[in-house]
Amino acid sequence: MKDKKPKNVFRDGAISSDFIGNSIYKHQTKTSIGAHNIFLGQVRADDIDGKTVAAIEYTAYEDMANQKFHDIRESAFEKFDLTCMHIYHSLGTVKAGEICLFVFVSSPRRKVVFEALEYIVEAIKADVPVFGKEIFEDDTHQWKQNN
Amino acid sequence: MKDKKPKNVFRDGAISSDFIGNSIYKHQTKTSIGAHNIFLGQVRADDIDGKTVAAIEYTAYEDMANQKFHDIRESAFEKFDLTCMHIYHSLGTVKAGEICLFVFVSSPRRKVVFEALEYIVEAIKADVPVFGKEIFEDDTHQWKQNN
Amino acid sequence: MLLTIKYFGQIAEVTQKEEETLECSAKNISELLALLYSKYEGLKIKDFQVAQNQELVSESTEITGAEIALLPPFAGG
Amino acid sequence: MLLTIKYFGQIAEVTQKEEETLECSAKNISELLALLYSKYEGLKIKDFQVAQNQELVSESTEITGAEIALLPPFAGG
Repeated sequence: MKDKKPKNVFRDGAISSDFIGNSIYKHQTKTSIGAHNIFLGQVRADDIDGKTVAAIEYTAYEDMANQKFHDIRESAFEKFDLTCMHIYHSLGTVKAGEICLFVFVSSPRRKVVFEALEYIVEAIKADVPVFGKEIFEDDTHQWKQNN
Repeated sequence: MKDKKPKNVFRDGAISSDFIGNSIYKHQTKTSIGAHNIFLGQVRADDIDGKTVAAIEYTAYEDMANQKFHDIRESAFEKFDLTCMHIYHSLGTVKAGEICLFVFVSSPRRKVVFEALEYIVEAIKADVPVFGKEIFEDDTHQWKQNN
Repeated sequence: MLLTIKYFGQIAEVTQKEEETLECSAKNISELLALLYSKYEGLKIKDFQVAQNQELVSESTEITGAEIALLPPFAGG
Repeated sequence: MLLTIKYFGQIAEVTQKEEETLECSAKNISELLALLYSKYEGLKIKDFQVAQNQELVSESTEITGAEIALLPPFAGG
């Protein structure tokens, strides 16, 4: 058992560019940071068999997902010399062009943030029980699957 | 000779979080994008022999630097399947905690953005004639040098 | 044992519910799945993992917990 | 040949100027540097690269261009 309770990583709907800008702004008081690296997942308007994805509707096994996000966080802090780390993921409907995942890492030095960010994003894709229903413009759907 | 004229990458003073947020916002109409990766360089308040860095004053051999940024850009588009790429670098005074470098790459797929961003940032550090005077709180200075 | 079973995504489309409580005598996950397959024919062709008390488990894992979840392929990010 | 010489960062601190025009007969970069070392003693202990018409060149490169720059270590980003 971990002693720290997992935070809630989920946000209702898309993650706005204002929220991201504001999150960057808040780090300007942390003057030991030399490098930030940010990953943003954006919903693609994929064409599949002649139909276009209009949105993804995200659901999750929320308690387990937040625990997994927490584990990824702890393991990233153990592996890499990070000053800060933030993860936000959407639940509910996110339209094509909108942002559904925001991962933000900061460190005194740049080499660290590149390695850490890729590690975290790959772990999220592989280990966190989040499900995505790709909704086409004609209201039919299919289920998204990470590769 | 390249046929396209290099753009001016330089911005006067720090790069604001609003500018970055707005740049993210503008990409939400590009619905073929699935992944963004952003690098931000922030000025560290390093302690050096008991003195603290208060700001960095950036100068550059501007024409050559813009040409180098342009070459890096062309070479990144050749190597990686990128949808968009933006680079901004500060000139003049940037205080500790403020952002001096903003590199933004976007692609349909995530693997590409990780590789591309690191390639671009390392090339900027190694190849672009930008010079940084680290100004201490007591108004003395030393010259910054990339490793 | 009284078990809460949770269904997600395309699995919940098959079961037509997101959660149910079952009183069952299954000793391990494999036995529980046999029971669920007989109840929901469509599950057999679906790809999913099983979690017990929020940890992924294998078919041979003994049932010890109160919460079992059927998780279709992950699609986060 | 009439050359414009540009100085940057800590190099400009030594030369006390950012740019100057020189009429000189130096055939290659090495000969030009000898001239500049005699003019600015402090340059000898400085670490720098030389660009001719915005391309980095070596000491043996022939002088062909109108613009030479002395570039101290880069510090971008």
